[in-house]
Parts: sequence; C-alpha cells; structure tokens
Amino acid sequence: MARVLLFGPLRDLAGWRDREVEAASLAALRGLLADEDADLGLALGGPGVQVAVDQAVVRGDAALTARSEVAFLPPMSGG
Amino acid sequence: MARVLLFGPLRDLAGWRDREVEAASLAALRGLLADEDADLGLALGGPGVQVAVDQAVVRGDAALTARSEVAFLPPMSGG
Amino acid sequence: MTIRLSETPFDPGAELTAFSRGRTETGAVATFTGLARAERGATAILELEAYPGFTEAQIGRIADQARERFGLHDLAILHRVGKIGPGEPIVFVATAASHRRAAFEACDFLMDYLKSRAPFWKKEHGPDGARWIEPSAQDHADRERWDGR
Amino acid sequence: MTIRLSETPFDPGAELTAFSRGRTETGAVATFTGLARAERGATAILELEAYPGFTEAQIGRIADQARERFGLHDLAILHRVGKIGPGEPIVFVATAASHRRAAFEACDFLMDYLKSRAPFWKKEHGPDGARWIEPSAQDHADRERWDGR
Repeated sequence: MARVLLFGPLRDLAGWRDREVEAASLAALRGLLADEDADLGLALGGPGVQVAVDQAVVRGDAALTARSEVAFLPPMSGG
Repeated sequence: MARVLLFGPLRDLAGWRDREVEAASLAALRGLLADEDADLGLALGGPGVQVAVDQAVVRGDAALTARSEVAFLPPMSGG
Repeated sequence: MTIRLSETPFDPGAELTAFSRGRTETGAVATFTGLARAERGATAILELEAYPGFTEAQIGRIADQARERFGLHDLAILHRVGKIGPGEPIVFVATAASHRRAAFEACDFLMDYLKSRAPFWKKEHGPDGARWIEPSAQDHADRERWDGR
Repeated sequence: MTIRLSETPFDPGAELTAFSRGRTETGAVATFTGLARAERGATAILELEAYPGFTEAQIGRIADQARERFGLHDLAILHRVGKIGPGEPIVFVATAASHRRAAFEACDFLMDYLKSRAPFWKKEHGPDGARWIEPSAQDHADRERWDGR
C-alpha cells in the first residue's frame, strides 16, 4: 500500500489529497489511477509534472514497497 | 562673530571643534585662521576640503554675517 | 543556516534581530521580505502549499550553492504556507557576508530561485474565484540571470 | 521616508518590523544592515562623526533620487554616529517597492552612496592607535556602477 500524494491543481482535479494504493511499481500505480479517473491519469503524465518517490525525484519507472511515498508534483509556482 | 566648525581630521589637526571668529567674508576668515595656525590654514585649502556656509556648500568666497555657520568638511569617509 | 516553513504569520523584524545578533566578523546583512499584495482588492487571500520535508530539502540544495558561490557566513530562509492575507509576509531571506556585494547578490539569487523554482503551489482566491498561478515570465528571466555567470 | 542619525545602538529588526507593517500594496521590502567588524581584534572601536542637519539633508537628496529612479513606495535610512563597538549595527537601509528588483536595486544604490559619499568622517581606534579612514577603491567603484545607467 504505497501512499500517494497530490499537490496543487492535481489535488483539485482528483478531489483527494492523499490515498493508499496497492501497486508494486510506479507504472502500475499510474495504470490503476488512470483506470479509476482518466482525466487524472492524463494530468499525472502531463507536461512538467514530476514524481518523487520517498522525496527523491525519479524519472521513468520505479519499484514501490508497502511503505513508499509517491508524490505527483505539478509545475511549481514558486513562493 | 561667525561660528566655525571643523570636522574629521581637521579637528584633530586644529585641536578644536568649534569657535567664534569675527570675519566679514570666507576669505577673511581663512586668512585669520591661517595667521593663527599655518598648518591649519594649509589644510583648510587642501584637496577635497569643502566649505559649507549655513549648511549649503559654497565655492569661492562668500559674505558672512554675525550668525553665519561656517563648516570645513574634509574628504568624506562614508558611513 | 536555517530553512523553515511556517503555517502562521511571522514578523520579519524578529527574524532579522535574531539573525544579526552577535556577529562580530560579518559586516553585511541583506534581507528581503515578500509581502502579499492586495492588488487593490483583486486578491483577497493567497494560499501556498508545500511538500513538507521535500520543499525544505530542495531549498537547502540551492542554499548550499549560494553559500559556496557568494562565500556567505550564514543565511536564513523562512517561508509561509497556508492562507495568507494582504500585507502579510510570505517569504523572508537573510544573508550574512563580510562585504555588502556578496550579501546583496546572494539574497537576490535566493529570491530568484524561490520565486521561480522552489516547490510551492500557489492559489489566488479573489472576487472571481480561485486560480492556481505559475511563475511569471519576469520570474523566469530573473532566475536565468544567474545561469553561466 | 525617514532619515535618522542615532547616537546610541539600535536594533535593525525593530526598524524592519516598523517599516514593513501595514503595507498592503508594497510586495517587496529589501534591507541592508552594516555591522562593525572586529577584524579579529584589529579594530576595537569605530568612531563616526556627522554634521547634524547637513548630513541628513545630503542623504535626503540621494534618497529623493532613489525614490524617483526606482519608483519606491518608501524608504528608511538609519545611521549610527559616535563610538561603535564590534558587532554593532552602523547603518540600516530599507526600501519598499511593488516588485523585488526595484527594492533590491534601490537598497544597493543607497548603500553605495552612503559608503562612498555621504558626509561622515570615520576613525578607527585599534591596538596601534587611531586613524581616519577614507572610502576604499572598491567603494568608489561600487558607486560608479550607477553613473550613466
């Protein structure tokens, strides 16, 4: 059960901020979220959206464990 | 009796900070001070020394009244 | 070096007092405070979201760069998150160096980074509803001044 | 706009608190605080002399230039005079503008003026006696950056 966090406009689009999702990889997680909510699935792969696993930005796929924290970070606004 | 003020190194050189001097013009005042203390007289005409009469910088000669305040301003240090 | 997020309003003056105290070799302290503008009523409330832990760590990487690049003695960054009313401080940056040029440039550099690339998401709640905002073209141009210098 | 000389130590943080309070349209406040360096014991005491009235008026003329040139909303300059110990603030400059670039540049401009041309006379009292000091070549070069820009 990885913990999934959404930030900024992604949170408004999805209607939730954090959830537990059972997935063994980032690719599998993306697939599960897209099956549930096609708009969200598209947005998570949209331009400038970064993904952090356990607070480290990752590119491409990554293995997830039961304690992984996966954050989807839309383009940053700055402070 | 114009009031004469010395600043910075001029004060250390002269050994005084302010004095009353009877002089009808800046030129006359310079002459009087130089007669008393030749080193000070030279220093008052030294490079970068400005003169303010009643807090306004003047170049050349200026008439003085009994209530004039004459300040000799050596090169400024900045803050 | 301190990097902090704050959920509640802060006083930039209190930060400067603490930052500048007891520095006998520093010479120069520059600060910047960003305040929420009311935009004559167009923005009622600004809402800033961070990713706690991640946001501080990302800022910390740039802070380390600034310390090295400008030879800073110290720096402090304090950033509001949550809902911010007009006139409230959003961000405070302080830099300490031997001389003023380094202190000014480092403060400027850090602000350019914070305004364009730091992990914050910003929403404006105005009379016509809420909208998410992105850095301005000026913000990006300001940051790019430092590239390759 | 305030321009003040102070015979006694001041807290730059208290100045910033007062300066930044209640600004709903300002957006950006930059400050600079110059602190007396101990120079590892070489300078025990710094002594600064001003010409009261004249000094504030001369600074005021440059402050007016800065307000116009950078579109400032406000500024404050506080300068110590008299004997200043290591670590004590010598000068505090604060600038308020809509955007950070103007606030930073105006603060930088004012400091370059104050360090090179403001009517102060400065004496360092060190272990080898006292000496009057003049602006450094760097101070003059810093100020000249603004000429003709």
